[in-house]
Amino acid sequence: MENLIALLVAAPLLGAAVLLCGGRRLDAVGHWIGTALAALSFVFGVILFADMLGKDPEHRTLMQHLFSWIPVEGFQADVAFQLDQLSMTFVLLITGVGSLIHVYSIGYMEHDERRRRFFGYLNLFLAAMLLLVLADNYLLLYVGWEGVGLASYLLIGFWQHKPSAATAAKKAFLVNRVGDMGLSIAIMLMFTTFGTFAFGPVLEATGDTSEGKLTAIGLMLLLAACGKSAQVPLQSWLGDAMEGPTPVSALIHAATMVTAGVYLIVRSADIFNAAPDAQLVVTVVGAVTLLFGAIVGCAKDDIKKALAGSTMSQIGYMVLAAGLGPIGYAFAIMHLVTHGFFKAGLFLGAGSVMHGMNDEVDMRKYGGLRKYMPVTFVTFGLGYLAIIGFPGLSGFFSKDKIIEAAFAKGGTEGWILGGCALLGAAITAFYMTRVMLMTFFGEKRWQPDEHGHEPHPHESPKVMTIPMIVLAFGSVFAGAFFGIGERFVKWLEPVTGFEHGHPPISALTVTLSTVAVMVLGVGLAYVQYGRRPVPVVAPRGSLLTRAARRDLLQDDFNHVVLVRGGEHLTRSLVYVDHTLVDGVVNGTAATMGGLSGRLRRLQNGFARSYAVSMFGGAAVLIAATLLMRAV
Amino acid sequence: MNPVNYLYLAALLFTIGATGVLIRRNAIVVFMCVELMLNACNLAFVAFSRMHGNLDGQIIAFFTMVVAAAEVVVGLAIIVSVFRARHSASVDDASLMKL
Amino acid sequence: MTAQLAAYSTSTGEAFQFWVLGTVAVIGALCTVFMKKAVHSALCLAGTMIILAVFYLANGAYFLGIVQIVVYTGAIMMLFLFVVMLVGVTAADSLKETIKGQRWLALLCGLGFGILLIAGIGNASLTEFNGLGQANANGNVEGLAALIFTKYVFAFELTGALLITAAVGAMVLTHRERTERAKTQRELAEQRVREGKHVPPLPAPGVYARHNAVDIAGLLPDGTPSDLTVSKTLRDRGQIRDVSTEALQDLKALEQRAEDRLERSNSGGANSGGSNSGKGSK
Amino acid sequence: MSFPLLTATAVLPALGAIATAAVPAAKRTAAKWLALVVSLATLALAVTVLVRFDPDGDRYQLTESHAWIADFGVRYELGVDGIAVALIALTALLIPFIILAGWHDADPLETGSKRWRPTQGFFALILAVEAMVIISFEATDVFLFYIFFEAMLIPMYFLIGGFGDRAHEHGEETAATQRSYAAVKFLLYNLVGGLIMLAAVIGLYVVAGNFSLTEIAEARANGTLDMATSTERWLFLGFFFAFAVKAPLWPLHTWLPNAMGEATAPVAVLITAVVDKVGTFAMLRFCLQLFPEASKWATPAILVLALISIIYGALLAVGQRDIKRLVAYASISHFGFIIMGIFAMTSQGQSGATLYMVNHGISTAALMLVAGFLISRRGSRLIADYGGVQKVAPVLAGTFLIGGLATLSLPGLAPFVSEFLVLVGTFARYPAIGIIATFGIVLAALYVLVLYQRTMTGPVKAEVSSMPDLRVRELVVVAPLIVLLIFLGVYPKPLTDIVDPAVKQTMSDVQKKDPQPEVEAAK
Repeated sequence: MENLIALLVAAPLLGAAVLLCGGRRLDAVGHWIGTALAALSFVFGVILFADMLGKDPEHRTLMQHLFSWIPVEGFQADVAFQLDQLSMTFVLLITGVGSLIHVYSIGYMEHDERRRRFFGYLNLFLAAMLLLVLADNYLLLYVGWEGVGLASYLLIGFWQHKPSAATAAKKAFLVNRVGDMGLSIAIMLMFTTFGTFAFGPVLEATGDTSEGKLTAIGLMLLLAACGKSAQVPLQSWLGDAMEGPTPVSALIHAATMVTAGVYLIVRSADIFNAAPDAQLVVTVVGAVTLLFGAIVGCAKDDIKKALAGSTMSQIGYMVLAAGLGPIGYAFAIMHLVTHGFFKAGLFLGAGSVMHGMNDEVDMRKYGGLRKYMPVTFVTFGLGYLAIIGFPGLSGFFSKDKIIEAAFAKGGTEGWILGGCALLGAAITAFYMTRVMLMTFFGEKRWQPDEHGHEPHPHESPKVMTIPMIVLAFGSVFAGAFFGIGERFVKWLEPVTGFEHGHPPISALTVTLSTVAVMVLGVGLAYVQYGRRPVPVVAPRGSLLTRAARRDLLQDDFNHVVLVRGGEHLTRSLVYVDHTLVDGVVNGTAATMGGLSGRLRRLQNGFARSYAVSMFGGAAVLIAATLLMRAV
Repeated sequence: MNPVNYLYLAALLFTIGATGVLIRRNAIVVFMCVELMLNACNLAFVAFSRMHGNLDGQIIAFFTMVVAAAEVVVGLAIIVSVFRARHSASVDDASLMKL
Repeated sequence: MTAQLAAYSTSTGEAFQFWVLGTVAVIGALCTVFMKKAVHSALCLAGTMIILAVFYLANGAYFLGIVQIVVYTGAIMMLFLFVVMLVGVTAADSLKETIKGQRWLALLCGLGFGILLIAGIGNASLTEFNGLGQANANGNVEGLAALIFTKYVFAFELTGALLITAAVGAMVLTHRERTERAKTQRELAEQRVREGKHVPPLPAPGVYARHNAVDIAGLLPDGTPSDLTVSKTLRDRGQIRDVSTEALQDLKALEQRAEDRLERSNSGGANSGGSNSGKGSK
Repeated sequence: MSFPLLTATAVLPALGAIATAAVPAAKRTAAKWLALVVSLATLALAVTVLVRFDPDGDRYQLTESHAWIADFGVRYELGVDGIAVALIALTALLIPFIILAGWHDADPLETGSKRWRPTQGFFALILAVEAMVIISFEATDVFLFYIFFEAMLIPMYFLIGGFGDRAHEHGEETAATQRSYAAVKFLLYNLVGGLIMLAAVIGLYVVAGNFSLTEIAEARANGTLDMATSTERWLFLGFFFAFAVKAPLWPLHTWLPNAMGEATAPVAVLITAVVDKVGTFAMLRFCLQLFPEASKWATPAILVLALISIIYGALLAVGQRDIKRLVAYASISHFGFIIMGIFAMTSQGQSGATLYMVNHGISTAALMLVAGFLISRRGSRLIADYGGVQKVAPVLAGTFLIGGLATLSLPGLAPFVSEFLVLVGTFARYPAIGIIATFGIVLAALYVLVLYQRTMTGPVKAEVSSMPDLRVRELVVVAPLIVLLIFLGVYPKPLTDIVDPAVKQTMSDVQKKDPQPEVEAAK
């Protein structure tokens, strides 16, 4: 059974290799190969899952040692896999949602001449993501970590002829690299502290070292998570990443890759458990990001960017939960899975809308689309209800638990975190209702584009709608399935551990207030966008709106401080290298030249002058000899 | 008298010869000064020969003379041919070797 | 004088000889350096060399002393004089320095060098000497010969080769091969006409003057000298003796005397009266 | 006596160089094929060396030793350890690709141009460099090493100064001036380094009485050869200076961008991937073995210089407008990593540094050769002259991207393994330096991606719109390199197995032990 784990990764990897090296011959069948291999991987995942269910919960972990990767004196890195419940959850999510999105992409990318390559990249992503969650050590995880970064880079910049896409791809990779730096420092710290970086030994040995070391490792891991999961302060790339094709946004920048940070934190649970300071920072980052993303999401008119803000915010929830320790890990992952369903569904819905609207992304130019694309409307609507936490749908179960756990953190912190989470829930309801209303309700606001083509909104083909339906199904029922009877918590407990949180207020109160703020958010949005016509040109808006439209000025900050500063730095360094470092050398050469120019005048051609120097030299030699003898 | 005085005399003559080489411009006179230096050396050799009580010093002086003769022959030939070409016997006029 | 004493000092006669002749030798050397004319320098050098020959003899180097006189002073110095003649016997060498600082540097170096040399000799422990009595026992020449043909035979052979090389070298340097046929008289004449610069033959020296030495320019009818009359070599060397002023003075004096005489005989002869009136009108 | 395999490996390309140079001028193509065949045969010999080498055997294997200049105790001594074997293999591997990539670089120019380009000479010089580099890796006699270390400069000088890019944005005259400037700069820098080293070599002879690396190192280890502390330090500095120029280490680096910028891409690869490796290799072999105490003494300063190289090279790479100069500055940054790994004095660092030498050779070759193909199509080295190449020449862009990703040490590609080992090794002993060096990986991403974005993506520029994609010959050059990059990234074990014992030996030379992990140390 262990051998299947490697096949899990190998299938999409093979797909990527075949599709990327295959050349034009495979153009006709490339998408089918890609989809088939993704599905194959899913099948392997299901088989392994079935096998795992048949085992005793405490002994479900499968290990597979493939080969010794970097064996150096005192340093041992292996290519080895570990499949436990946590990995299993991810495997199913990745391959499942991944396969659906492959299917969807067949339709979405139909008219793109580089579709084969697109599927190659998607397969590459799947392989890297599976490697990330299956690795049994941090270094191999790092390979997957950067591998998904690469796939993300390639896919965001898939439409490379657009400079904005290329820039966004570069930005995503660079910001992620900053996070990766954190991960590599964390691994180095582990190596110097524990002598290894395999999950098992490291996590077992956390008790043997100081809290300071663990806090440092935890913070570095958090930095990595921030980069990958678009958490403040490394969140700036996610909005731009929406330049990629919509299936990419759905798969990578909503359902799977961006949640890798949460996986990392949950995987390193033992480290964080032993480092409360690091945990506190994690929760703060989560809380700040969930508000940040939500606020940004309220102001965006671009449907995908609004959803991206939402993604950021939802991952903020997960990070917050993961920072809470054993009372939150399971809920973080649960929210991650449900979020994977509904957010992927929402993105696919958005893609479907764009597909029908000539790739228009501005929601102010939509309106009243429910009549034109009913399936999209229904699936998107279900995803919407799920994300705002409508009772009974999946978001309700997962988010409610997180808010509850946040309160359960205890003390002032608990109140603040819980408050933030509640506030976030209200804003979520507000901006999602805004998206819903602007897109599907109200008057139609679309206009002919500059070429005079009026969009003809139409429902997408079956190959696109079926995945949306499946995901909508998941959005509706997954939460209930997981949440009722704590099924999911029990499933994960052997890996992450679990404790029941004890919030200072009763769970019922929390649930009720969650529903209340949700209703409040929906209501406010309805007042603002449902009752009044939506202007086609965005109004100037308040200071906060304008700031939120610009990602709360974080990009401007980056631009002024990092980009401009960096440009100045490099430019001045180029100057320094040319004038100073090279100048010293050239100066030496010039001095030598000048000196020899002077010295050469001694060569005046008069034999007698030469004779004088000879004679003087002889005198000096005699003097030297005499001196030497005297001494 | 100590025969070392011969050496002092040789040193003096040598120095005078050398200075002459440096300050005279007429190639022939320069040459004569060189001869003077050679002779001073010979004197020293002869004196050394006496001091050491063997004839090796004299042999060297003898060889010096032979070499000096050869040198004079060639040197004067050079002076003559330079004079023919440049109509001057001044060593300063032959200064083409400067940069 | 015992052998012991001979090891440290010499006879009074030799000392006297040394101090007298030594002084002369130094003066001769200085004169060699500072005499303006090369001939004088050569003569002074010859004098110094002869004194050195005497010193060689005094030091027991009989063979060398004679060789010094015969070969050096006799042959080499004559060669020098010969070249001096060839190059220009009267060409006085200006002692004015043309290279900046050369003289001072030279004197400084010379002085320093001399002091160092003498200090070196003074430093060396040369108080003991053996004398050549034993070495010269079989005769100086025989002793030298024995050394030259045994110990130094290789060097001796090499000097032979060197001498031959030098002789050949001197010939090569001074000998000039004619590479083209010499021009005939006729060709030269034609060339002169073609160039049209100086058609008639050049005047001979002293033609219009009272001198007939080759280095004295002939005077033109108006009394000025003509360089054309002197050979090119002398012209290039600047060795033309100019007698025009004294010639003109002589002429004037002659005319004066003639005048005086004509005055007297003015009444006597009409023959010279014409010339007188011609002169008088001048 | 057994077959002198090491001599053969070095002599074969030397003979090949002579034979290539002797091919008549008219038979240009024959000369190229001859050079290629010779380089492949050398590769076969190098592979034989690799196979015959036993990682668990003696330190120096396949040794040869003959008296040479008896009066000075100079011997013709060859021998290889794991590090040398790896680098010989790298050299022999890259040369065929360099030759193939430069197949048309030395063809005579179109009629009307006055420049003379001796095709035979170009390939003969490349083979000559190969021979000298290989023997430098093999020499265990300091004097023998020194001779070839210096002699290498001569063919390199002519390769840089004599053969530039086909087309040049500033015209042929300017190009020739810049090229000769670059060549002279290269020569002067390295000569100065070499002369200082010569002084140190003589000094070593005076102190030790012979030139044999093995004997001196053994005597040093036994304590039979005592050096005064100051003597050892001066000698160390003399050696190190020469190697630091060659490597090149900040602030002695400025010859490299000029040389790599002006030379053709294959020659640039030859410089940075092959010749410069002799410098870092020699640090490992000579500096550490001969002067262990001084090496330890100088470590902090060298680490700081290496750190500056890493960051500074990367920042300057970001600021470049010329593709080849960008790669050159990137190489400076990478050499900083290599030197840092060597002087971190940990097994991981030194293993990493050795792997880095190999991997950097392959990755830079991939990136630079593709860049060369790109430049030869457009006739400009300026980044701004390109744009949208991805659209017209996807394979070229793809290979370029892979080369770039290798340069930024993407996990899964070979350079990652080495870079991470170097970082871990440095971090274990000097955490602060390790952390600052980690910034280098962010900067590496920046310069690579900026380069890729500006040249390959965006709207297609008119000048590149008819650019052909990679030809078969070019693909034959690039594809194996990429395969190797991936293979060594996924399965570097064959390489580490060879390198590791040698590193262990070096570590014992300097009498340093790896720092113990905190947890184990506590137990």
